[in-house]
Amino acid sequence: MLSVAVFLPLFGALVLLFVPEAQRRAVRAIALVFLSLSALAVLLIAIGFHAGQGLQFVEDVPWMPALHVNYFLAVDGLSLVMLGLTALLGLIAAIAAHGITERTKLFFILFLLLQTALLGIFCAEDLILFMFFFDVMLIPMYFMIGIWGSGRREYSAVKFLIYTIIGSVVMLIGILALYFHTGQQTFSIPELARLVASRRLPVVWEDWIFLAIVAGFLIKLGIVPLHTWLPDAYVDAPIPASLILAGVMSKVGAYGLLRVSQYLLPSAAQHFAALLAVLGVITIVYGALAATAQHDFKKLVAFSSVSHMGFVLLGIAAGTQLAITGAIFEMVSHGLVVGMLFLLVGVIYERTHTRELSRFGGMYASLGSGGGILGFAAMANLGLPALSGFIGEFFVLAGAFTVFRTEVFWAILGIVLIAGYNLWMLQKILMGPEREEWKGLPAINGRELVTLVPLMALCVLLGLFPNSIIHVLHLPVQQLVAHLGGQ
Amino acid sequence: MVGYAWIVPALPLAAYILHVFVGRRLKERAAYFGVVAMGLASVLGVTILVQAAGGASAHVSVPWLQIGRYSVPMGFTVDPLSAVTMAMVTVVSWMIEIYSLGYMHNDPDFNRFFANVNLFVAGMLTAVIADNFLLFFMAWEIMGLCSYLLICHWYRDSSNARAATKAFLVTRIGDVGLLAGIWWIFSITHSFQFSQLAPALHAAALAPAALTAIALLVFLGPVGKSAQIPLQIWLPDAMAGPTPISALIHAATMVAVGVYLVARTYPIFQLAPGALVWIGYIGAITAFMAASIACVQTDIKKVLAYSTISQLGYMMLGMGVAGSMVAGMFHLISHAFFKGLLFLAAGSIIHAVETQEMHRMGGLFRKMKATSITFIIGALALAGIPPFSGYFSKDPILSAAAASPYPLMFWLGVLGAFLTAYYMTRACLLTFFGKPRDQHVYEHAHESPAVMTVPLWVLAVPAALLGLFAAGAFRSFLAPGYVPPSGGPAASALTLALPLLGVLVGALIYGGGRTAFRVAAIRALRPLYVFLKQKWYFDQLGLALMYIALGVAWIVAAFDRYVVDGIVNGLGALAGLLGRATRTLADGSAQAYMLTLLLAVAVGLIALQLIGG
Amino acid sequence: MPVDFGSVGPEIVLAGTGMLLILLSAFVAKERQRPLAYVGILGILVALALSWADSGATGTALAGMVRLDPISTFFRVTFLAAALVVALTGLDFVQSRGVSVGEFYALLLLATTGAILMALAWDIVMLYIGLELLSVLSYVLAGFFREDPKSNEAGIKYFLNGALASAVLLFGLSMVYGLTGTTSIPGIAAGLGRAVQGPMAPVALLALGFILGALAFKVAAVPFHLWAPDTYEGAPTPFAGFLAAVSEGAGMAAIIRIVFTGMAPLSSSFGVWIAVLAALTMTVGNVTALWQTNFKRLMAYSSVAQVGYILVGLAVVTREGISSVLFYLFAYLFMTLGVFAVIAALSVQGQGEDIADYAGLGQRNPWMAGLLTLFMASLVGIPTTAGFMAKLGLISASVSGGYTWLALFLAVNSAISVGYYWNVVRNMWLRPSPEGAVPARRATSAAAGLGLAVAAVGVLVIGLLPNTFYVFAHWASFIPGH
Amino acid sequence: MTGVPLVDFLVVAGLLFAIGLWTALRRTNAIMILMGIELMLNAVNLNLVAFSRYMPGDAMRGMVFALFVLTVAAAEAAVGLAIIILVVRRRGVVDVNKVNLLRG
Repeated sequence: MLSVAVFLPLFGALVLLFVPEAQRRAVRAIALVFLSLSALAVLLIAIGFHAGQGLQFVEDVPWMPALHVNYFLAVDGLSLVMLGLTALLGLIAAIAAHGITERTKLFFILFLLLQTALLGIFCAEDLILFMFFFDVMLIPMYFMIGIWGSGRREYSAVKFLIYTIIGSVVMLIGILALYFHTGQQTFSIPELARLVASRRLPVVWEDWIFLAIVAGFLIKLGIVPLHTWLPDAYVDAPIPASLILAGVMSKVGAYGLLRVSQYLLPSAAQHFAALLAVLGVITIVYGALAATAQHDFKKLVAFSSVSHMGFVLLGIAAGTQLAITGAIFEMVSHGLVVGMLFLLVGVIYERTHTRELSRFGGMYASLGSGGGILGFAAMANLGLPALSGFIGEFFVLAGAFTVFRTEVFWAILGIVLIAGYNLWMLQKILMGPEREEWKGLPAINGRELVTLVPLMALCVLLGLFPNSIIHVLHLPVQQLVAHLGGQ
Repeated sequence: MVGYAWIVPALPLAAYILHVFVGRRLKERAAYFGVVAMGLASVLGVTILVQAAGGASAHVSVPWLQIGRYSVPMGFTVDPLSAVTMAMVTVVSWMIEIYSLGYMHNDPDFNRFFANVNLFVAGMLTAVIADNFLLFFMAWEIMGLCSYLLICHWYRDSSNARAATKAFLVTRIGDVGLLAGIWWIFSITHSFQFSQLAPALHAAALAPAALTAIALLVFLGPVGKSAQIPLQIWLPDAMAGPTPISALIHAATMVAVGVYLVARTYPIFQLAPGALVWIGYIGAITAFMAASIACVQTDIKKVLAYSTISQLGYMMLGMGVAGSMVAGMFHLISHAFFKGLLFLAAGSIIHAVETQEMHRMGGLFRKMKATSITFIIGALALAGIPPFSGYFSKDPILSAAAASPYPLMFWLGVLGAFLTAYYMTRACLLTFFGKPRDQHVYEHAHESPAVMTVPLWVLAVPAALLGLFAAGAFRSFLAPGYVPPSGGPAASALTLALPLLGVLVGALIYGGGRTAFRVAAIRALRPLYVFLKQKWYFDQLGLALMYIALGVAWIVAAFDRYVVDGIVNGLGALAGLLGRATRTLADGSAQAYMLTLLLAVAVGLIALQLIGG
Repeated sequence: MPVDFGSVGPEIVLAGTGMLLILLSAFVAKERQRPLAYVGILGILVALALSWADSGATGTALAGMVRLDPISTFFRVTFLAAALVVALTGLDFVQSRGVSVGEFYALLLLATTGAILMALAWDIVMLYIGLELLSVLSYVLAGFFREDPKSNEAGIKYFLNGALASAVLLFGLSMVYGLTGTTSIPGIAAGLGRAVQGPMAPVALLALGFILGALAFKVAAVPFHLWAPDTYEGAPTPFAGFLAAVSEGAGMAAIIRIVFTGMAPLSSSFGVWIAVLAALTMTVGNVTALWQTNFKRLMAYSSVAQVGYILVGLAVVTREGISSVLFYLFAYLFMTLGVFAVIAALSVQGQGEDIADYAGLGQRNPWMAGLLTLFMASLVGIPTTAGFMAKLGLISASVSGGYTWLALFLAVNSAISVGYYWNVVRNMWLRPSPEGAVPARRATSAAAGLGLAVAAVGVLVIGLLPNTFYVFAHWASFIPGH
Repeated sequence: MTGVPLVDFLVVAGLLFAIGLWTALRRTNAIMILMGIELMLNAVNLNLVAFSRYMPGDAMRGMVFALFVLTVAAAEAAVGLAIIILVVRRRGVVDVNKVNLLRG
């Protein structure tokens, strides 16, 4: 079942190879069908999932027996949540890819490939398989930014590629060092986790291995000072790609931290917890400040994204049940919110062909309900209670408070700044006298609403009933916390 | 009925949802549903109050969230504090909604207005009955959101937009303090339940400094929301919103919810007496400062806004010095009625004359009898003239301050009371009496329709009579057995006399067209006048802080662009430069290649001999 | 001593076919020599089949001059496979240039024989003969397009440098002979084992330096690499592929034979030097490649960089290291030959060899561009391709062998390499076609199509299902003396 | 013959190698470079033969090796000369450093 969910998009990509380029509608329809099928498979997995059990839907077959590498897919609560997010955002991004009118076939082939890689990452339980998916996703994303992007797209695309490759190779070194130093001849994450208790690694080694692995994840997560690829890539990518980048791909870094580095190297994780927490806080404040100073709508969203990932890192570093649960919740929530924001960037850009905040103004009326949705998104982004973002940030900081009090107080500064730039953005775009040049813009249309409304609805639902996903997170987080030796 | 208290916030919430989904189709008719819902809510709210007064109480809690070993239930509680506040909120909101039907009639965004108002009321009521910090905070932020949305209701005006942003941001500063307080408490008590916090904190035997810090962090929320110094700067700007909003959110309910929070968490503050002193001082200073600024305002809504800040200061002062939340709470309730009334009456005037400048009004008494009379009732209550309600609610606060070991608080308080009476007299005289200063405005003026005046009358009743009839009952209901500290007869005399003196001074200066005297007085007191006109320069301070933040943001953005990015690009360029150097090795000459080869062999041989052996 | 020719059957077939081709091409007009190429391909296939059938054999042959063991079998198969791909994909190209196909294929086969003999050699005389066979024919092949000044230049430069390197190698070999009194590789190992104990140890190191330097020239390690870019750029494209896949492999084989086996007693000395060489080679190769505009020259620097990676495995001096080197060489052959095959195929269609000429290829010829992208991804080391698995093996070996710093070097270099590999990819997909670009012609000849398919399938199969190949490489990595 | 110690041969061979090297690196004429390299090969041969003469045991190996070197060197020289002649014919120069179309 898992393999079906993961590889359906790839299969779709293969089918697309044989569809003529000119049949743009057919191409899009086929892509959507396969993405929906894959999402359906994820839904079925979610239905069949038992929150009280560990890894489920296990598929574990030898892949490279000579290297002790297995094709090992399974889901636990954390995986399930991320799979759901990926499937949903994939579908939405594909709908939002309506504006891709050139080389459509190539775009959807790459998109489907990317979706397979992302789904694969979130259920790979073998480290090499994980790395495999982790790197595969680079290539389609490179092309999506490079071919359909805007601005300095070539620069951004290659920067993204180089940054991530260096991170992933360093991570690979770390993973291999871990493998050799455990001496157990397995890359299976649950197996390695079981070995953690016996603490076989020399401390110095564990620290180095930890740093190597974490470096790759921090790059992916866009943590200051390893973030510079991120604003460029987010801004120059086409909207569907930005959505996937910010909504799903950046979460891969956090997922990796939870699944690999913190889980398998708990004592090093404790050594470096303070460092990670400080980096998290720096990211929060730095990202928020940088976002405040942006004049480009999309860049603002990009830096906002950086800032939010700081919360995730802080939560993960804190290592308490509350904080980690909050961090995971924040990952999901940020996926939804940043999705909305990038979609709205697209909605506005499509109408005005500019992203300069100073050129907007008074657009509340002209966007139809789009203005309200933008307001909603901004409020969700600033962490308004009753929306999902609040729950994540609240529990991250509540959980981190016992461990990193000073850091939490700094993070609070970030919260104020986050409110600042979001409000400022709303003020610039929606309010003030209506500009002559934007009068009579077409209101938000049905297709755009189809992409936005599910995200809004989920944002509200998760904000009001967070337990709906938190209850499946209980077990994996508890295991992780137990490994870390915390509360 | 008390067990069904959740229905009270649910009613306006339902109205909100109706507005959002079918508001556009129903046009202005949608608002009637909201008014009816609020009417029902009022009936229910008052019923619950009556039942609670009869001894009923309720606490309902359902599981909501489970994270590890922490469970976070959601629930509501009906106790005297919430029952009283809920009844007040429902009634005031209902009146204001009715009034708004008239006031906002024909506004192009009528539906949005009502939607937001209903959401706000739902939030406010939720906050009032919330039994835990988390739900309370959610509701509290929803209120903040609605406040924001309603301040920029007329969003096309940039200054409204700025005011809204400012309001949200400044209160946000307080909110994060509150959040930190909540987290701190949670880290000790593992609970958000109001009822469990103080005992658990007590049991944890924290250092007094820590307790004070916790209490002050929690208090930071009310400082923002209830516009206490130094975060008061947002409230006057918030008058950019429609006047019913000023009445509802920025006078009667939301701004008071900060005080309500202090009342709700009073047991925590009682553990931290140090914090209570802070609260008392902040309240007293706020009360005095805002009153002084109100004296020089010419915009009728601004006068009321500053008076709101000032009165909120009194409530906080009461919280700080009275040893019980009952004094502050009573002032909250009575203030809600008379300030709501004042704003609505002011709205009625603005509706009629289409200006907020008192200098362009005058003599309106003749044209708008109902409005004028109700406004004056409110003004008298605000000024603290017996037997109006304000006197009965303010007096216990001031006498408690007099009884406290901090005389400065008392003096600030009574001086503020004097100023209050003065500026309200000034406002009444400028608006309703004397010769019309702007003939055009005067001729245009007319009494508002009944849909607006009836709520005025309804609110005027409690504004006038609540103190006289309910003060004692209120105290015994909220805090049975509590004996208010008495400041002695001298203090009582001062509290009574200074407001009267204020009226007198006001009448002397503004009665009977003594313009020349006024101008002379202003000239004589020029520095003071400017100081007050500039609102004690708090706005400039805030602006300066904002510019500093923006400057830092700009620096960070530039740093990111040129330094961080520069380093990365520089590393890339470095690889490129290295490549440029190494490529010159391959200069095309075969012999040079051979030479390189042999040199490399030679170097290798020497190295092997030296190190490798 | 009976001379056993049976175990060198593949080489005999190969050399025989080569000589037959020379003979035949004297009688067949240049324009009609295409069938001769098929004869050559057949010869390679027969040799491949023979060596496959013979792959279990172990033992010496030709009077102890060659030894069949897993590792030499591995190289034999690898070189034959590479020669096969070169032969398939080079046919159109060679024919289109109006030269004698028969001669070209004859030389190719004989050079391959030389390369295989280097791998099989169990005596330094045989090693030398194999090396010279490969080298001398390579000089001819490099200058094969007599009318092309670039080809001439490639030939003369390769020749002069190569001859010098041969002399250096021989000098080192003569010292080894002087120290040990024997030319047989196991005899040398034994003799050196005694010599390093005595006063002659510095001489042994001197010999090591000469031999390592000369072989470093063969594999084009920095700073012995300068011939490579000029030769690759000037030489006929299929032969450039041959250089990258076979000639370098032969150099590696020779290093394993003479240095790792014959000079095993000095193994404490050479590991770290090979490591330095590896770091230098990959870095210089990569950063210099950043500036290249000619695709073949770029590939030359790319192969320099790849050699740097491969040397990482050698530096570890463990069986895992050797195993990862073998795996890498095997994987590398498909990716690099794939690239050269695409260059050749497009060149036949009239496209230039500058990277700028590849702009817009993604739209002109998506299949070719897709294949080239696949090979480039493999060279960078991105999963689903052979390159990832190969790098995984190298990193794994270096980490387990205590050379983590070298692995980190490899990491940084992988990132640098994106700069130029992806420059080509960017040109193909992100840039519009230049004015007057050659219009798309999808059809290629069956031979070239087959060759490309072999390369692409090789890259993907090794990338996705590498287990068999790991097992193969591991089996082959057993070397006597370790 | 037996009166000459091995080291003398080696010194002569080393000198030959050095002279050849010097020639190969200093002369720009391609033919001269080729001759320099041939000198180096001769040095090797001298080495091999001398070792072979003075070595105990399997003495013939060095001789045989030297023979192989001679043969192969001849073949190499032939190919080299052919390439050089080709270049001289097409470019009209015999100075190797002027053959530098390819660089960078």
